[in-house]
Amino acid sequence: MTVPADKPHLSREHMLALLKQMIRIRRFEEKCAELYTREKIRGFLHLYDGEEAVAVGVIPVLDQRDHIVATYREHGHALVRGVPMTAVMAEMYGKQEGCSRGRGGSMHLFDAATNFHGGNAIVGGGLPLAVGLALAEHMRGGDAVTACFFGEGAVAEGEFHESMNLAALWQLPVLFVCENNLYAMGTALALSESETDIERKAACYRIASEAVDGMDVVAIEAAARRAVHAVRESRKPYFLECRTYRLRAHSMFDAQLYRDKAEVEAWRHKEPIIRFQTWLESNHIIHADDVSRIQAEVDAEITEAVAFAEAGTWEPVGELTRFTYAESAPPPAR
Amino acid sequence: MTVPADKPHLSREHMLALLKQMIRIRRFEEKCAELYTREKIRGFLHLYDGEEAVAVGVIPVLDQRDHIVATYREHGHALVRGVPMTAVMAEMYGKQEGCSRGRGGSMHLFDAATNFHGGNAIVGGGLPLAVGLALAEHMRGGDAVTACFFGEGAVAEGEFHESMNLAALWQLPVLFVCENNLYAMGTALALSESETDIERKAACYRIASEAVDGMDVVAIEAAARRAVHAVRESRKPYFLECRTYRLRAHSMFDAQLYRDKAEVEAWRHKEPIIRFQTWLESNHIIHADDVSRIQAEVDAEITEAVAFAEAGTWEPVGELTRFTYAESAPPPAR
Amino acid sequence: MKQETVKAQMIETTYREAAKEAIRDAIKRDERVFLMGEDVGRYGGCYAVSKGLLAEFGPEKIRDTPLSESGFTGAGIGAAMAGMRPIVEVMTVNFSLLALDQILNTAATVRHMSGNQFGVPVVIRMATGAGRQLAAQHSHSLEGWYAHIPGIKVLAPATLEDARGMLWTALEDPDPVLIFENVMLYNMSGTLAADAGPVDIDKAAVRRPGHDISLITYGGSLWKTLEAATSLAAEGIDAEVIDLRSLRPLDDATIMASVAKTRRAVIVDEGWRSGSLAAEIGMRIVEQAFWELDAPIGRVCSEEVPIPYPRHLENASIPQAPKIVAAAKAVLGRA
Amino acid sequence: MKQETVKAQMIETTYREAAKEAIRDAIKRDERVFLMGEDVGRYGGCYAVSKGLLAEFGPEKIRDTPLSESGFTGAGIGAAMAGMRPIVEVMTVNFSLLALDQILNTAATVRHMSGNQFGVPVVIRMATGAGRQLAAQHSHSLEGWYAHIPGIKVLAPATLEDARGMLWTALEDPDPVLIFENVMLYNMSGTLAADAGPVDIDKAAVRRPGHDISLITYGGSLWKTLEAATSLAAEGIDAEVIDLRSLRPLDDATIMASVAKTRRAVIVDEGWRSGSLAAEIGMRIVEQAFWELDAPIGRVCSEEVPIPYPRHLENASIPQAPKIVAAAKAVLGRA
Ligand SMILES: Cc1ncc(C[n+]2csc(CCOP(=O)(O)OP(=O)(O)O)c2C)c(N)n1
Ligand SMILES: Cc1ncc(C[n+]2csc(CCOP(=O)(O)OP(=O)(O)O)c2C)c(N)n1
Ligand SMILES: [Mg+2]
Ligand SMILES: [Mg+2]
Repeated sequence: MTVPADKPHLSREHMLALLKQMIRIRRFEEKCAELYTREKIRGFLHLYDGEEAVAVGVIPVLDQRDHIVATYREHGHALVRGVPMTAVMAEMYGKQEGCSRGRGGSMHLFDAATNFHGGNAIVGGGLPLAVGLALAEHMRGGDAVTACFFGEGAVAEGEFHESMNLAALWQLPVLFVCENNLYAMGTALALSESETDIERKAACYRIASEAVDGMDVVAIEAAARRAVHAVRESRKPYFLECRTYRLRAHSMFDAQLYRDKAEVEAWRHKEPIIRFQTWLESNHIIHADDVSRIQAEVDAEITEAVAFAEAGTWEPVGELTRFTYAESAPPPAR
Repeated sequence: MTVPADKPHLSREHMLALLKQMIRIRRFEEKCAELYTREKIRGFLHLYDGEEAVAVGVIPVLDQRDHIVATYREHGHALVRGVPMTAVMAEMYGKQEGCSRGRGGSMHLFDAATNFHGGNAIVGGGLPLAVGLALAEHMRGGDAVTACFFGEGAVAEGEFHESMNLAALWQLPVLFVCENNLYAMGTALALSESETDIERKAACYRIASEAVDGMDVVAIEAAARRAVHAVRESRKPYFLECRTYRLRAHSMFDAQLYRDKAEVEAWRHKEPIIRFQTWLESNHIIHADDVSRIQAEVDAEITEAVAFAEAGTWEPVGELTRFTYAESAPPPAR
Repeated sequence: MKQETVKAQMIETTYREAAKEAIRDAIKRDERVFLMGEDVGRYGGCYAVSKGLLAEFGPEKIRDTPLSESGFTGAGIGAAMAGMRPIVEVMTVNFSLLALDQILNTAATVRHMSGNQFGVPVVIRMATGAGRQLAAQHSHSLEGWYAHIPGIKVLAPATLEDARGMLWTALEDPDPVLIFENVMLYNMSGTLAADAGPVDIDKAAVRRPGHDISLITYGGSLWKTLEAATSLAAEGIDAEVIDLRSLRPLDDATIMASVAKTRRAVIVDEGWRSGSLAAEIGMRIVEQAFWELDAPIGRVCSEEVPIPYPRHLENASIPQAPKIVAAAKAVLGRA
Repeated sequence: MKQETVKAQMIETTYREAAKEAIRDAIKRDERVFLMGEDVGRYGGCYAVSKGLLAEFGPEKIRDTPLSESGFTGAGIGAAMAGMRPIVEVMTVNFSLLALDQILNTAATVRHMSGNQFGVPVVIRMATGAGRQLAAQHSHSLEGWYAHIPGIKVLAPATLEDARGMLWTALEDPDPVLIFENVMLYNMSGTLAADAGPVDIDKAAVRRPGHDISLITYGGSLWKTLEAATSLAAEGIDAEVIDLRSLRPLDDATIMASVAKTRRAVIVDEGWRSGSLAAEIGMRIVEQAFWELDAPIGRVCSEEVPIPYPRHLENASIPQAPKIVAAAKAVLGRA
């Protein structure tokens, strides 16, 4: 565990909060996996197991006014950002009490209240959008940051290149957060990029960057502080590579033929929750009952979320096409 | 003028040939500009004035079996490659004796006999195609090289990024030739790229590269020899940046509001034909009458090409839809 | 009242100038509005629509972009989502294919899939159509294709009034609006009220009333269709000409009212025939007014071929007045 | 003759397996054939179509690509131009928008604009359709949209025979062929002749003969339409069901022969209604068989909305047997 000396927030409370958020995501998703087998949740479900430290390390560093753009593997991001777990779970069920009215499901969590701009299921599709959110900020002279999360697989898409160039060229306040979990579905990084050192991509566009151990929530938080600070002050983009690993299947339909069990096992030893918890315990910062208390709180929250989702209602079929367009017609001419 | 010591082909004949090819392109295009004002040639016409040394330096280094992919600014490439000037001029007229049956015009010169794969009017559109031609070569175990020409403006397109990565990842024999003339229509390089040193893009994909004075035909030829040799031997891509300048308007519809006359004038002093010719004369390699002989030959060839195009015929309207699909139906099932 | 007798002062202008005036007006009216696209600034716009605007508004409001259609269109969508009112110019519809993922998968879906939390009030302008001998990669008419996409609106200004007036209304729309400007119209000149301004975008217009047949069209083909109507008139056939103006949504009411009157229709559309917008309109007429038809519906579309370079073949590829006349007469049984 | 009495040996299989067998067979038959696309190799194909093929043929013939739809589709086009016979797999039609420039501006134009000097014998396979609750960015049915493009051919195998047989014929075609596999069909099981092989790709098939009405469809909707036909039969309505098989070119002759017989038609298509392939087919019927129609043509398409996630709304978005029944009865005046 890296603990930089200059950490202002490294209080016990703060560390408990980090731990709790990671556990919250993990257990929420474990419940989702279970609900998936029970067919309460359908469609694609992409779990964040092993990668929780990234969202937990980065997102709380952002301000309320900042924007977030995420991918289809975004439950963790939404939860940490403060989208209520009830609304997220109802969304996973497809109920109209969900954070996207039930229409988006797992891959399309949206929440205007927290500037959570989705949930994008097109790999790389969120990158130009993030550039645009930052462009708006730039033009209005605001100082909000737009954080854009994406996998290393997205780096091969043309949109990555165009977005990095635009953000750097126009000096836009985008924080690019690459969640490098070494695989894009079944495609290992070495089969996807001729240059496998992802952080180097930033230099190609003259974007400042840092790579960080994506399994170390404290290191990520420290790096995120530097990154967000740099973007907020310089009004320029910044690239943060978080080196992590996906411990589970890509989605619920994945036999994982493309990697060895041993590789997964080796990574499981580095996984961020146990690692952080063990470190906290061995440094006597927390105690066993802190963890059980957290788990109990989280479990209660999950139970409530499931109950909320179960009690939720289906959007009437008659509303199917509502909001394909805005309901308020444009004002008449002149 | 750079004249590397180790140049095997630096005979008088060879130098005369280089000079002649450049003059051939220049005068051919001057005639085209004239024919454009006379409305013999229509549509878009993009002249290569100032950039001739690139095609002339690179293309003769290629072998007959090699492939070429070009852009809409490709008259020079086609002529140097050996597409008959008659067929190119007839194409500019839209006559069916043209190298693309008259259907392509200036932007779509094609010639199967010389592996000239067009003339592509979508900026960046030829790059993936070149990767595919090289992939075919790779899979068949042949040793042909695919040379892909494109402007520095194309570097901003996602296709550039995807193509560079694929070629490097799969180790395909593509010679990427970037004709960096500093402008994409009216957009100066600094308004288009956050990293304006184009050659550096190659390193981002682990592609070997070189930048060369694009106004110096001898230097280009030497660089092209190194490049083609590298691709042929290593079966890997190579990136050659030719730093040149477009002395005329982007196309025939361009008021050139985006640059100073003085800038253009300054570059005119570096233009490749006079520069090479002056050097050859001051080193007593050629004489004034060599140049006049070349000009006479070229003029005769142009006169013949114009006559050929004038005498050419219009494709009958009845054939309009011919070859939208191949005429031989696919064989029946089994 | 006095005002009724005062004729609006008219000015001589062109479609290009009208489009420019619309942009200028919008930027002045609303500080959230800006123009972005390839060569809109220093170059002056590939069809010179934005010439002079950089000097007037500066490089932030008239933003030149690199050649990155997906990137900057997506950026326009994002900026709109964040409350700006970007006018994204994609040089021509041919290049918009590179941006289609952003348009279809993001702009068109966000409002619905976010449960109405986010909207995308972007306007995307592009040139469309053939006629300048630009050959197979520069001559597409894909506006009808775009009209297939729920979540966006599609406009096709054919007149000076609409070139001047549709933009502001589109910018006021909370959803993405695509505006297609036919390349052959930019040089069209005529008179326009000096105080011309925003126009509605939800009604088709009857550009020539008539009784014998409805000729339904839009954009660049409107003028060819009006020419055809004049020829038909010389032969005693009184054609009604409808300018759709909005391709999505379509103004079914105006179409059906016309067909109910004339009982015959020909649709003229520069898209390739199979899967053309003309097919959609024909099908709607069949669905909504079948029993009022006295004859099969005709259509005049582009030939199904990548548009070739030579003038005579390009002309033969796309709708022309004589073909429209012939189609109308065929429907009237007078071929 | 003896052979006529020998029944072909039948095997139990699935659409997925049939599609895989087609790929395996093609790679074995012709050394120019290879498969490329995202996750076709190590992962086994996002819909498991190519599972096992990497082990059998190695990574050159079963080529995993990075997430670069435009790049690798363009590379497939280039390789085809150079004489190879690539099968490019784009995971789903939703992502193919990123490759559309290469498909429309290059693959579809090269033969014509080069004056027949170069051709692009590429085959591009993609999954299409809704039904798996994958929401607004993963549920498009854009095959009808692709059918608008001259220069390419578009196939939609709906049966095991066609999943097995269309690929080789497509690979033999000198022009680009797109094959759309409906996601809901992969698990469909049934029997197939053990020696099943290539099939023609230029004829529509009458999957159920009938006299009262023609139900015209393709792909995933075929099975819903057959189900509807069964329901209609129970009510004494004898529907003919046509499986288009090829969406471009369309087999007009089979369609018109059917309509000439039944005098009524409903077209079923999973594309969004406005600008759907159904509109094109309806328009062709009007153009070619207007006088044989006894009633307006009906269509059952997808609702004009980005497909939502919840089962009940997704179901309501796309064609279903009861809607087809209702549309047929409406056309027959028995609603
Ligand atoms: C444009 C596009 N192509 C393909 C897919 C299918 N797909 C979904 S996720 C994925 C892998 C993405 O990998 P990465 O970007 O590394 O993110 P991760 O899933 O590892 O978090 C693929 C290929 C898609 N959704 N969008
Ligand atoms: C995808 C696409 N976008 C825009 C255009 C319009 N356009 C044609 S050439 C050009 C500039 C290209 O510049 P560059 O690549 O530097 O080549 P150059 O013309 O300088 O040789 C532009 C914007 C196009 N043809 N294709
Ligand atoms: Mg990944
Ligand atoms: Mg240039």
